[in-house]
Amino acid sequence: MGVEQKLGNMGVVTTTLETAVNWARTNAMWPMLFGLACCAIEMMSAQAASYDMSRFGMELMRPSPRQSDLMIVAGRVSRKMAPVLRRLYDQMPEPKWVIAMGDCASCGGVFNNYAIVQGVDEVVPVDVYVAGCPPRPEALIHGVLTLSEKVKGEKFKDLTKA
Amino acid sequence: MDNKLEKIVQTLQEKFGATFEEFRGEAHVFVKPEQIVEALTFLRDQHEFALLSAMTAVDYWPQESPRFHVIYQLTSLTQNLSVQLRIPVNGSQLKVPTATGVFAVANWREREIMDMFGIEFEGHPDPRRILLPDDLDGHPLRKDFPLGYEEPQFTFNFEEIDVRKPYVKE
Amino acid sequence: MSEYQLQEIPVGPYKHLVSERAISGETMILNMGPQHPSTHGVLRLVLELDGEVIVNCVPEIGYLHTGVEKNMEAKTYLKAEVMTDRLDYMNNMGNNLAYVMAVEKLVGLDVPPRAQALRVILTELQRIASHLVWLGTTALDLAAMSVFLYCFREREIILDIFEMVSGQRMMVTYFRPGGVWRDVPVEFEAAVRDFIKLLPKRIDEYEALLTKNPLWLDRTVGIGKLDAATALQHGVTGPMLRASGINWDLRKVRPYMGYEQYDFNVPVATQGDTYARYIVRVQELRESLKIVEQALNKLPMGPVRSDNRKFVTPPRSEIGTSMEALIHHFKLWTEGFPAPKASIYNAVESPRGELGVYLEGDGGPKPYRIHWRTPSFDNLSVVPQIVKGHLVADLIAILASTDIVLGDIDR
Amino acid sequence: MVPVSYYVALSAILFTIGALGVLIRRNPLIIFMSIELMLNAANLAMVAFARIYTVLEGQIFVFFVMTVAAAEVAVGLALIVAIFRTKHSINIDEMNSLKG
Amino acid sequence: MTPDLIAFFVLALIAIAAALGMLLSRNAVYSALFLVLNFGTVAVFYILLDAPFIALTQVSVYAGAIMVLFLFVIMLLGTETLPASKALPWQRPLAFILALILAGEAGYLLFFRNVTSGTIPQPVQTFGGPQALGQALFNQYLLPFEITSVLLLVAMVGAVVLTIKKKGEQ
Amino acid sequence: MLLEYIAIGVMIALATVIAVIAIGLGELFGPKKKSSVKSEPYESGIAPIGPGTRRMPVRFYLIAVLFILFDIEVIFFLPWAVVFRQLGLFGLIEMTVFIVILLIGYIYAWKKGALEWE
Amino acid sequence: MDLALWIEFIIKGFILIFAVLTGFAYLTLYERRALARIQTRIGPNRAGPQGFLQPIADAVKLIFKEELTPARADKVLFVLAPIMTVVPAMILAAVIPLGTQFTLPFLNRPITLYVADINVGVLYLTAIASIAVYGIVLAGWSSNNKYAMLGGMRSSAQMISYELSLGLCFVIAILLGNSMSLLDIVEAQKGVWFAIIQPVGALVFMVTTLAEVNRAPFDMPEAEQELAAGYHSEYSGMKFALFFMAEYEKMIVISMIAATLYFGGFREFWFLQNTWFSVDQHWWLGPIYLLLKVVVLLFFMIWVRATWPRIRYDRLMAFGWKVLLPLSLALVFITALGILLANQFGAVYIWMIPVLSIVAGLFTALLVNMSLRRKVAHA
Amino acid sequence: MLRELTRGLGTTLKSMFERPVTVQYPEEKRPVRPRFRGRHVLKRYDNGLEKCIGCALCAAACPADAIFVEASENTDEKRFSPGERYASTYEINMLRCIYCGYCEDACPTEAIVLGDNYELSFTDRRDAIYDKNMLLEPAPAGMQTTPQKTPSGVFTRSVPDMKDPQD
Ligand code: SF4
Ligand code: SF4
Ligand code: SF4
Repeated sequence: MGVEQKLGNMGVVTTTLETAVNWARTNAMWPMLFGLACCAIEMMSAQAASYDMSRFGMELMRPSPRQSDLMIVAGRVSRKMAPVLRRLYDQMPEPKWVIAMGDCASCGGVFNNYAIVQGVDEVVPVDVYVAGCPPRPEALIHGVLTLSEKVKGEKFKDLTKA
Repeated sequence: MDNKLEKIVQTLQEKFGATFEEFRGEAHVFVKPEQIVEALTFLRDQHEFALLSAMTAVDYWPQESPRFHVIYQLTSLTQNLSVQLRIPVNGSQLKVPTATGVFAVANWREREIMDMFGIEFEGHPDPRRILLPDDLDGHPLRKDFPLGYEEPQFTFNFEEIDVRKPYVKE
Repeated sequence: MSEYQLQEIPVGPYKHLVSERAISGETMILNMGPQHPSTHGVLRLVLELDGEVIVNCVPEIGYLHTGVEKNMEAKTYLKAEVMTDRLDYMNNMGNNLAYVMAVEKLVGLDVPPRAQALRVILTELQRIASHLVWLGTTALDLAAMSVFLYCFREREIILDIFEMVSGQRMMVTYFRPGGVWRDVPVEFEAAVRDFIKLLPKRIDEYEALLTKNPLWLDRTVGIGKLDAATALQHGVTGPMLRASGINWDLRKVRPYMGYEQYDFNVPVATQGDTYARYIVRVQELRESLKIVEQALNKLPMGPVRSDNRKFVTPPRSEIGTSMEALIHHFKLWTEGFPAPKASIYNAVESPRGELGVYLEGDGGPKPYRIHWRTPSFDNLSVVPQIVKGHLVADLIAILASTDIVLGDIDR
Repeated sequence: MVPVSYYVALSAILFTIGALGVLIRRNPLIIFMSIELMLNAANLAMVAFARIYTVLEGQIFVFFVMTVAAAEVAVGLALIVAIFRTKHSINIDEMNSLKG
Repeated sequence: MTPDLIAFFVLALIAIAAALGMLLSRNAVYSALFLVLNFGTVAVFYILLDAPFIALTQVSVYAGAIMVLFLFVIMLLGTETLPASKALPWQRPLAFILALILAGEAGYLLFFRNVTSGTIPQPVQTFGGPQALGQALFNQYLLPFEITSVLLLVAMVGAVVLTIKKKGEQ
Repeated sequence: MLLEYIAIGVMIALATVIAVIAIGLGELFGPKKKSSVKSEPYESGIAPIGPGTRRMPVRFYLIAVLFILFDIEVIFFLPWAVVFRQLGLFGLIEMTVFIVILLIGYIYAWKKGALEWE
Repeated sequence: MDLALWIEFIIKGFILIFAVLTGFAYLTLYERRALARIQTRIGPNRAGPQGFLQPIADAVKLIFKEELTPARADKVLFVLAPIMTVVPAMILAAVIPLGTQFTLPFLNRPITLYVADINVGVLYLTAIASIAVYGIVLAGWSSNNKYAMLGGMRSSAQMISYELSLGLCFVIAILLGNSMSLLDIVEAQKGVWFAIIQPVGALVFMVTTLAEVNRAPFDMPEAEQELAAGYHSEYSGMKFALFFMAEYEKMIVISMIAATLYFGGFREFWFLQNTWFSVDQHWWLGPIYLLLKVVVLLFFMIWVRATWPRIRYDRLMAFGWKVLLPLSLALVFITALGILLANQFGAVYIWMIPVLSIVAGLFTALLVNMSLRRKVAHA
Repeated sequence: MLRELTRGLGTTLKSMFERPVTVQYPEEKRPVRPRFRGRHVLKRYDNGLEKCIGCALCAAACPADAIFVEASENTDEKRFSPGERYASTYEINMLRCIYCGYCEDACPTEAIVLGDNYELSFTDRRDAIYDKNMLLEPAPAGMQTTPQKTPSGVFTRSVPDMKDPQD
């Protein structure tokens, strides 16, 4: 059961609340500490001083999926890793988002072979794809901003993505 | 080729009846699979080849005998020499004695070869798959294993591929 | 009232790897990884713990298995090179180097001296970058978080240099068989010189934060001792081997790319513990700087690519004018060049140890078999040996000190 | 001011419960807890009496009782732990074998 | 009913309920927590009885230390739940009788010996405070105090002896 | 005196109420979506293996025991510190004796390795 | 007991809790920004001007996050644990004097700037501090997760171990202030801060504090490199926020305690005595002074976190038991001795305390250093 | 020991007074290096004709198979590029492309160039397929876009003269 049932149909209130909540969500999106391959290194660079993702309130990388909102699939997902990825995703509480960072995560990239999942959207639903191999830290931040835009348009009833 | 290396190769030839090839200064010595442990021990103990640098295999499919070569790249730190031992393995007889007793590093390397080529190492202490998921069928580095290439998507085939692909939708 | 039942989950495939006490439930089996902050990627360790003491440690790898070797066999020599960047993603230049050297050796191709010197400069910068990441993450693992950010700050400069020369920060693909992609731009030299002026000060800073810090000493000294014999048995190479007292550096003992021209030391420590590995790597940072500086001073002028048209694409200026060049260009980009039916093994010293490439050609334009002998793989295989009896916290330190890169292990 | 007898009554009730715990529960840990409860009940009575007679002795006594309780718990639980580690069970019925 | 009395009854009820909870909980962790609650309410009683120092000591020692130890032991042994075992045949009746006797006593105290509150003098301000207690403790009760230390020493040694295994065992 | 404690009591009540409200807010407004995997324990993305055990090393027990005993010591220290100026030298001696006796146990425990972790 | 009094209590309690809560919210921001500055970064600056709304964003987000209870967890305790952690942290501040008192205009009612001044104030602190362990133990236990269990046990053991030295540091302050009431202790520091009389005591107190609130380099439960997220591995949403809150609130409160016991509390700096800046002249300066001191002390904590590596768990325990405990015991005795001498032979002898304790402190450092040396040499 | 500990504290304190190195993307953007390999651009000649001649060499060279080219015949009526053929379909899957620059190297006419744009994030995979319109740079000012009507016999040479690239 989501918020909307509890709040009932209150029109303006819901909309304002939605805006506020979405604002909060975009500004306090805690990513899960989850790196897979080369892209993870660029993800770390994005955390580091020169790009400083903390400006977006994102430096609280949570090691436990229970406390994270955002899963950045940074790198290639092998067939062996896919169930783990899924499990971690499942263990994240709602609402949750996924960024597929880099080509490998998005569609397998240059590793078009038996070992790599050709796109993590075969495993988890992806909200934003970031192209690049690896995407520059700026590109990742751009991806995060794209996601922010997307989140800002979310409605409460979408939150419990059915 | 280095003089010292040449001597070592000669002793190997004498002792194990090994054949020998050279390419750009590298010595490739062929020994029989049954003798490999002995040869490795001999090289390690008599000639200070203390480091098993690399160990791998090659598949010569569709050729059947030998279908595989298992390769041991040995390095001697004290003499600064390298020698490569190769053993042919027949497609019908995929068994090689394990070298874990001689070099501990062979443990994981052999597991990798087992995993990738399906060559069995007899007497291996922990014969599990190492890199690939347990439920995978086949051995990817064999030449008859398909690469698993998927067509990249473009506008003309986007839908077509999308339909085939197992997406999760939430 | 909560009903609590003991979870009886079978020990499964680890039965022969853990002690009997684990099966009876006396010791605890704990999963660390694949998603764990300190396993540096997707390594999974199955730990058997007696309290906090590690009884057994079973590494599970392959969560990043990429099928690089197989995939490279399906590409021409040139196109396969992009994969090498992505193997050990901390050592892209080094991987390029190992690969192009193997190809050059297989087909018998010479490299002009300027390209050689550039390769040395860039691989050494890469080594510095790799060690910086190592230092940063290790410090972070032991919770000295500022060092991590400082190291990444400095690494950023190197990445900028890489971007300057190759157009990419990480996946450079800059070395090509027969030379390098293009000559370095004019601002390259100044940038590198600035960097080698800056870094020693920064290293001093890191050392001020760590080297003699009692907390750091306490976490590293005497932890994870590895003696030389065990190290060799397990095929350990690189700084880890040198920290155990064996002076073995391929740059010194089998110089390639003109390393013999440069004057540098190979830092060696004898204790073989985590601290020794730290010291060795920090000193290597300084040695690498020395090499970069010398190579930069000696940097010869001249072409950066071999002009063997059979293997190296012609320069752009020729394509428009010479039909022959255009044909070569077409042929090289579509078919690639053939390599003889033979095999070679070529090893270089990567920041982690001996990075070997076993390359076999079959007369065609694609590698018949390529095998990467990656140092992390063997360096990791010794970890279960040395963590036994240590605490979980030490495992973190030990694992960090081995400087493994999962892309390097799983390939 | 609440009549002191109320406190005494409460103390008695708590004491009873503690005693019951010792008698009917088989888990030695619970038995220990019950003992603590009994001590506590006694303490309550003592403090109450100290209050009506406005003498400090009662409180001082409680102080010492707590100390003794702490010591007792320390040793008692140590015993349980020791037994558990040798016998892998702490069922009080099985502890008889300790006698032998 | 004065506010005091209401407070008393409420707290008393909580205390008794907590005690019963401890007694009846199947899970030892819950028992321990109920006991903590009981100790907490008793501490409140102490405050009502002008013994703040004792009250906070109670919280600190009983709730903060002893019960933590209990919890640790429960977790140490992993015996949150023990199978309910049969009581010895004589125990139940005995317990019942005991309960009756004590309940009777309590009733007697409550209803027949109702001491009026008027007789109780208001103590001095510092009564039950650390000053007063300290004075008494370190003058009149010096000997018990020192003996306490011996007791603690014995307990410490006992605990160490009982739990530390000699090296080489296991 | 009692008044002050009532104030503290009020504070405790307030704090509890706020904490409960906080959790309540979360429960109320948080979306809910249960799944079986979600409610499994988190262990780095892998299903836990081996017999689940909640047993803890005996060290923790020893630490707790020593803590109790020393806690009592600290508790004894407090009134002593308050009246120390009245007690004077006598007080110091008293406490010294007390502590020395305790220290014997402490040293014993130390020597026995009760304070060691490995 | 009149109604006004109740109202006063409630309002004061509210204000205090509110202050601590806001303090918590902005402490997180303060820490993130300060850490960022130390690491030559910027830190959160996009939610509101200069990131000022960041804590609010975090809070709102957490409220609207799913609350998850693992299936195998003990449901009741799982919910109870965060409450049991956060409540002690919040009420700890009740006995800390924030200032003297002022008279409410119109009502002519004196309002004290503290919730309660009890004559056992210090004992109250120890008692509440020891209660705080439960939340963590239970969180670890009830989650039914191996990481959480290990983390919970670790941090609770750590907390109780360091409580001892903490208690002894309290004793030092009591000795010097000759009272267990925190107000008296503050008043006793009108002239000289206890941190000057007993600098080592203050230092030990600070170190202990770090361990007690699980801050780096003693941040075992946060030792994410080892145990993922430690005892709160399984917590999400607001329940997790409460743990977070407890940790930061404890940081604030314990800095307040440190300021009160050793750094003159709400009192002005000694050189401002009898000036316009004195608290006696303007009551409202009290909280400001205290805030100032707390901010500085908090910066110290953040700074340490940014700098030092984490200590290993067994070392941490050994440090608490083998170094801090004897040292603080020695300090207690040195203090007592100094007071005794000062009483007997004149006030100058009070300065024996800092001298002797610095000697003791250095001696301890030397011993630690030696044992470390030995270890290094051994290796 | 104490000295070492304080030395560390001093180091961090010193850094605190250094200027932050952060570049506040997206407000400020650090300029990329000239060689940076970002999103591709299909170039034109100064006269507005496309450089790409549809030879598909880039597609052949691409290690990730991210390029799809279909060529058609140019006529003088509808001329897209010099020479006989032009790319009637040109698509790059940005999510496949690994930005290795091989296509740029392989292209015999310098038609495809890796540009500076790295802001490539998509909420749908489909958006990541850039077709020719998106890749092609606009015609230079005052010039016609393609197809152009051109005099016959002028634009016969498909591979132009080029200089070696400097960066
Ligand atoms: S997209 Fe590129 S950088 Fe990222 S993981 Fe894949 S290969 Fe590595
Ligand atoms: S940059 Fe590389 S991967 Fe991308 S389209 Fe060009 S050749 Fe293909
Ligand atoms: S872009 Fe260049 S290589 Fe590709 S089809 Fe066009 S002309 Fe040929």
